[in-house]
Amino acid sequence: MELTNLIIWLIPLPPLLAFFFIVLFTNKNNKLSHSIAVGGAGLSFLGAMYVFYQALTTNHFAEHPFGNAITWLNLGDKPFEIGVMIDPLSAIVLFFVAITVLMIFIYSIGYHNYGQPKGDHDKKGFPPHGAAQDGHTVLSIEPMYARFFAFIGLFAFGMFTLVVSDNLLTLFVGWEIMGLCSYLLIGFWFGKDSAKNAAKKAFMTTRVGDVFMLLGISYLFTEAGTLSFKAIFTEEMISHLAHADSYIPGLSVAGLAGILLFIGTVGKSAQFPLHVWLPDAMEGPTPVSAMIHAATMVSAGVYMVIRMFPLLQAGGHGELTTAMTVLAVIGSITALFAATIAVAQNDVKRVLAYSTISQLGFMVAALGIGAYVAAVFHLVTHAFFKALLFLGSGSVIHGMEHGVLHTGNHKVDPQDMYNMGGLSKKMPKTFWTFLIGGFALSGFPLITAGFWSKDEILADAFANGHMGVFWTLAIAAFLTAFYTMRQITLTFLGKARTKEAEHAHETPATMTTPLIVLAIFAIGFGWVGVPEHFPGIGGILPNWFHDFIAHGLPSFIHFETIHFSWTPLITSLVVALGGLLTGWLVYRNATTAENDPIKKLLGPVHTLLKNKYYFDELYDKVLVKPLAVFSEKVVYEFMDRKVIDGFLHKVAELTFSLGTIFREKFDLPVINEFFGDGTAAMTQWFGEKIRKIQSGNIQQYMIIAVLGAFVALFAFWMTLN
Amino acid sequence: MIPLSNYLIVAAGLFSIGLYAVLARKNAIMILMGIELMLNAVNINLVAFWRYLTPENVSGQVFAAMVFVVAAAEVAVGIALIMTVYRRRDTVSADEINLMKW
Amino acid sequence: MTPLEVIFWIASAVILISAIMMVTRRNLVHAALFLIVTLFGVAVYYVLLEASFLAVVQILVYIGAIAILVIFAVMLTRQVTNPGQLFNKHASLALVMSILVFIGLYLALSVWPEFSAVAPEADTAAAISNLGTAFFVEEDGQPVYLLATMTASVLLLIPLVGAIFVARQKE
Amino acid sequence: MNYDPIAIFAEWLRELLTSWNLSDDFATVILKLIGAVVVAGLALGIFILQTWLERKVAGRMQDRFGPNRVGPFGLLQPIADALKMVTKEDTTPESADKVSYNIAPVMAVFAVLMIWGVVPYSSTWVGTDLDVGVLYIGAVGSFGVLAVLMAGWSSNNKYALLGAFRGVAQLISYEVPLLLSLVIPVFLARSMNLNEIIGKQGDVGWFIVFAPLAFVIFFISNLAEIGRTPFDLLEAESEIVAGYHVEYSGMKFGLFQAGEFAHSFASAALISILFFGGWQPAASPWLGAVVFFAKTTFFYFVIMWIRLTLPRIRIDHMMAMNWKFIVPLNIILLMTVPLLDYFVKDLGATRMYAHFGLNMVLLIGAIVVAGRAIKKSEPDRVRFPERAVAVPPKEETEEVAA
Repeated sequence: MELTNLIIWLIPLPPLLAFFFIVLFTNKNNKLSHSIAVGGAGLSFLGAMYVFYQALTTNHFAEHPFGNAITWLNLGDKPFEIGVMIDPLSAIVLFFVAITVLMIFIYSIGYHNYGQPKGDHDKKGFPPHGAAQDGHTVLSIEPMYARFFAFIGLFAFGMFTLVVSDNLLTLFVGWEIMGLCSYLLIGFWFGKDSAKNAAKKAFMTTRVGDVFMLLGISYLFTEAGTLSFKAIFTEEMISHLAHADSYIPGLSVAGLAGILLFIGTVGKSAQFPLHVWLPDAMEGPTPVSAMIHAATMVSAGVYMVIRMFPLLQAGGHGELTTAMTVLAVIGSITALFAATIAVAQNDVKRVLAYSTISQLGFMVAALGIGAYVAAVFHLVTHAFFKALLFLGSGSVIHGMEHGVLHTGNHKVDPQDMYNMGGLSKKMPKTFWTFLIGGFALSGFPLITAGFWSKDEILADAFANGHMGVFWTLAIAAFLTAFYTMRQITLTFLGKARTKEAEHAHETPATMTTPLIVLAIFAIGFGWVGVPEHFPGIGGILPNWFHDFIAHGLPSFIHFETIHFSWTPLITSLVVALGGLLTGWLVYRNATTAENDPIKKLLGPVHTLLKNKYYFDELYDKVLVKPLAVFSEKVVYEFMDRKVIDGFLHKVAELTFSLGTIFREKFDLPVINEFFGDGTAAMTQWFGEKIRKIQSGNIQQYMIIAVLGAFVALFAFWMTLN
Repeated sequence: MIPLSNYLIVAAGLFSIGLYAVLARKNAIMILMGIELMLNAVNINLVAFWRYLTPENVSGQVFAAMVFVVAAAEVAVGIALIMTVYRRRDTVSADEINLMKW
Repeated sequence: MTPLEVIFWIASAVILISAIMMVTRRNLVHAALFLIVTLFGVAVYYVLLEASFLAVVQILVYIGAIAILVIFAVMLTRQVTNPGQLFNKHASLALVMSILVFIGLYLALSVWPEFSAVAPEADTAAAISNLGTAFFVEEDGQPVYLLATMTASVLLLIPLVGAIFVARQKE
Repeated sequence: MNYDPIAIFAEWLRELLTSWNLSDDFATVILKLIGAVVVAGLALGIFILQTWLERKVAGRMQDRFGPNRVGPFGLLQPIADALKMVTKEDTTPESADKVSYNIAPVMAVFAVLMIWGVVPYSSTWVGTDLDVGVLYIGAVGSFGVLAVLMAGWSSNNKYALLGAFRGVAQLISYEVPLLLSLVIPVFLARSMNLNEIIGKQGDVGWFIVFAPLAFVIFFISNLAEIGRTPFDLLEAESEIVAGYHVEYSGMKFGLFQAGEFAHSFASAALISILFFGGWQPAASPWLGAVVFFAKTTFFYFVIMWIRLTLPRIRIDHMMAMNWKFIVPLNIILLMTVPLLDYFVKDLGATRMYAHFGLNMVLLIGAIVVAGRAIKKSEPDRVRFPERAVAVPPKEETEEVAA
């Protein structure tokens, strides 16, 4: 027990030490740098596995989780403690984080072309351009090789800190470290304007969520007087929080704090409407995409909200609370909405980015309807197969870059799926692993992990009667299968559509080995959570996952066992297989982006159904022309820019329309001069006056600050009297 | 015997004088010195509270020692900054150091 | 009046008068010297409060290090120590503000029941060794201020490096 | 045996004062004041003797007689000097900063007298028995720095200011090893009280055996703190006229001198207290004081001896020696000594040998490392180009001879 606790404390440290070592000492030596980074990740991995093994073999583990705490600050008579805790939830998260992180570290060695010569024209801040060798152009090593490993080391430190921490404050610390690292890594190739902007966008967008999250933490601390999970998730505390009224009428303290914390998740896990940063984050190197989108950062958001589940359900007594309703609605919207966009993407990584958003929406929606175990299950399986898919897509891009260098035609985008095709023969290992990952994502029945977790969510939604959520998610699942198959077909099947694709090459072993390892988990991990009542094979394997995770919740939260029902099972079979089949049928003969065979396939469908003209037009304009235009112009600009950024404009328009009504009822001059010109003049007048405060003179600022302090002091005195 | 109030009032006075130096003097070094006065006023309070309210518990002295640490660090960095500004801009007047406005 | 009270009143007068003198001096070296007098007065306070360790550290840190540093800085920037104006344009507002803060502090404190408490008898000789142990040694299995002490030492180290880095002249 | 005349006298005086209806507190204050005057008088009396001793010893070491005209053995020479000082014109430069200029010499003496206030002359004779005596000694040293700075700045003389800057740099730099080396005896005695440190040395043995290296560091940095040769850069006559007190004359100059002499003697006293057992092994107050002053005078003699034999160190060498050699060595010492003590603290005599051995190992290691470093930096030494000296042209003469 003592040893286990010590190891838990030590798990986050090796990557941090690796970061410092690389930054301070070994940054000139590439081999030493990646050895240290991988070694650090490996040590963390061993520690995590040891802890996980202990968690599995300890009796009554759920009632007595590992961990201890030290006093950090004595705030009056209230010692503020920081510490570590491993309960079933964090144990399982630690398990998959450690594996994926280690795999990604190893993969990065190959991805950044270790062992290749230095590029001829490579500059720091740009992707490597290749080097001339023996008359050929070959891949060249990343110019900031060591720096990359330092960054991902720090990133891993942030994630491990977040997972092992036993309170919200250190969790938030790890959370913010990851925020910083994602900024650094998305903008890793800072010479590219797009990468630079993407990094800024990611940082700013997540910051919006983080501010609300910090508010939530502060509010929770004010009301509960502690941030430790153990102390908050006691029955008395939860019921106290659930019954105390918050500032917002109709919402308990637990509800408000939960929603504020959830907004943090919305930012971190890219939920609607703060999802905008995630697709852009694809500007970073592919291991970073895997890191951010699968193993760590986005998972962290969902992990946090799952961790806060007792708070979210507080006061519901089995019914949905306000906070949970918010979760369910946001999650379902995100799942469907992102899936529709993903159908319309050509960039191999962007499809995966949208699919990530969509899958995270599944988890959030699952939690929103109270399907706690299903959410955790999907979080874990998703981490495995999405890391696999990202690394696989990186491998594909890498192979394509090889082809690009061979032909020397740099205009060909190695990430565009329409430039690929037929890669299954060139890159067999990548193909098979990618296929496994894709099937897992689609929920291919019985053998893949994704099927079991997604099925459990659907079953839960159906069994508890949340039909809106159920159907939304079912449609989203169908679309998921469809675009996944579309991606696989376009990338690997058929014939090579460009010369570059013909010259693509299988990637080195450092890249394919992680793929194979992750592929094993993408299949095998589903079998730990087979429902007991599943027809045929249910009960052969114990539903170990459910027992393990469900007991991790405080004992006062009860679960009802779900009775088996055929409808969700058939639904998920139909959507998965139907989606895959449709995708393959539609895209098996695709040639170029302009000349998409989808037209021919949709032709008969169009004639059979009424009102299809409109859809054909839409597909013609939006799918066959660069599909990205659709998502960018309509969804980005209409949904995001107009609806979200343009929210103020809407308010102004609303005011304007109200004003028009009033104008008819009241005198024109009154409205014009008093409300129109008058407020404008007032605003301008205020602006001019207030502008003088911004003098740049520190002492003037201080005087204002003191004035504020004095007012506070006066108020304090007044309350005392 | 000296009541606690005497110490507190003197400390409050010292704090206000320091505050005035911080708010009103032009010279940046004077501002630093004003901050020192304010920190000292706080320290008097900490030690007085320790002696009068909880003499059996050393927390007050520990906190005062921490304030010393902060004061030393603050002056070292502050003076380094002032020297740098002086070298660059040839002034240590606080109201001429206002480039952050733009 | 007991001798302690006499010393207290003298020390208070010295502290307040020299603080006022410090703020109003045109010559910055004089201001710094008055600062030293004030700080010395505060050290006398610590002696009166039976915190002899802090009194000595006050002299060591403030007079031995901080004041010397300030005087050095004043001397190195002395071409501009004597600008035309002593106070900036907000001086009167600042004065009002300072007085208000003083009154506010006084009012806020005066309603506090312990305001005119009298010092209890205490074994302050033991406080020094207690202080020494409190910084490092565990109590009930918990290091009470160990983390804070370590943080403080790091806090001292970082400005040391930072100040040297900031103030170093590029060659 | 422990006949203590001073305690008896103080008791008598206290009874006398209380019989005049003075409160006990006031009696204490008056007694303390009297004690302060006595300690200050003692320090200044010693200063007068010191000037005589210094000149006498200097004379002997330089193969001459020293003062021998005024009084027997020239013993009245200090009195004559003092008279001369007092009757000299007391000048104040017109552009000087009057207040600071006049306070500075007082401050210089004040800083030293503060040290004398806590020195235990014998087991019961001590100005103030402070719990934090060692720290206090370090703290009041900073007043000396302040005096130098004030004197140099207020004279409004560029040599004075330069001297003051150099001096302050030196004083502040060497305050670091001074305080760090003080930590070793404090650690060994588990107390900052000077009398307890002496008492502890009576129990386990003098700390010179436990910590010879700390002694060496303390001695060197004390030399620098006093500002005596080979560290007299504060007043290097050949470089900066006379240093920070160039403008001072008459008794104000005399005060600086007094401060320096009294500081030298105080340093010798501290050395004997911290490393040579102070008044140990004499338990009786009288005898203790005699033993203490004998030891102190001996170390004062050593300080004079060094002053009269060694040349002045160049300023950059002085700084380099401090920061690159003494301070690192001291820090290593601070890290290793407690570690060693953790294992040997209950071992009696073995503890002493272990400490001594560790110190010797460190000393030899340090000397080896420093020697290598010096050898490496050989090219940095100032080398004078070979000058054309009038040497007879050898080859030609040989040719002619041939």
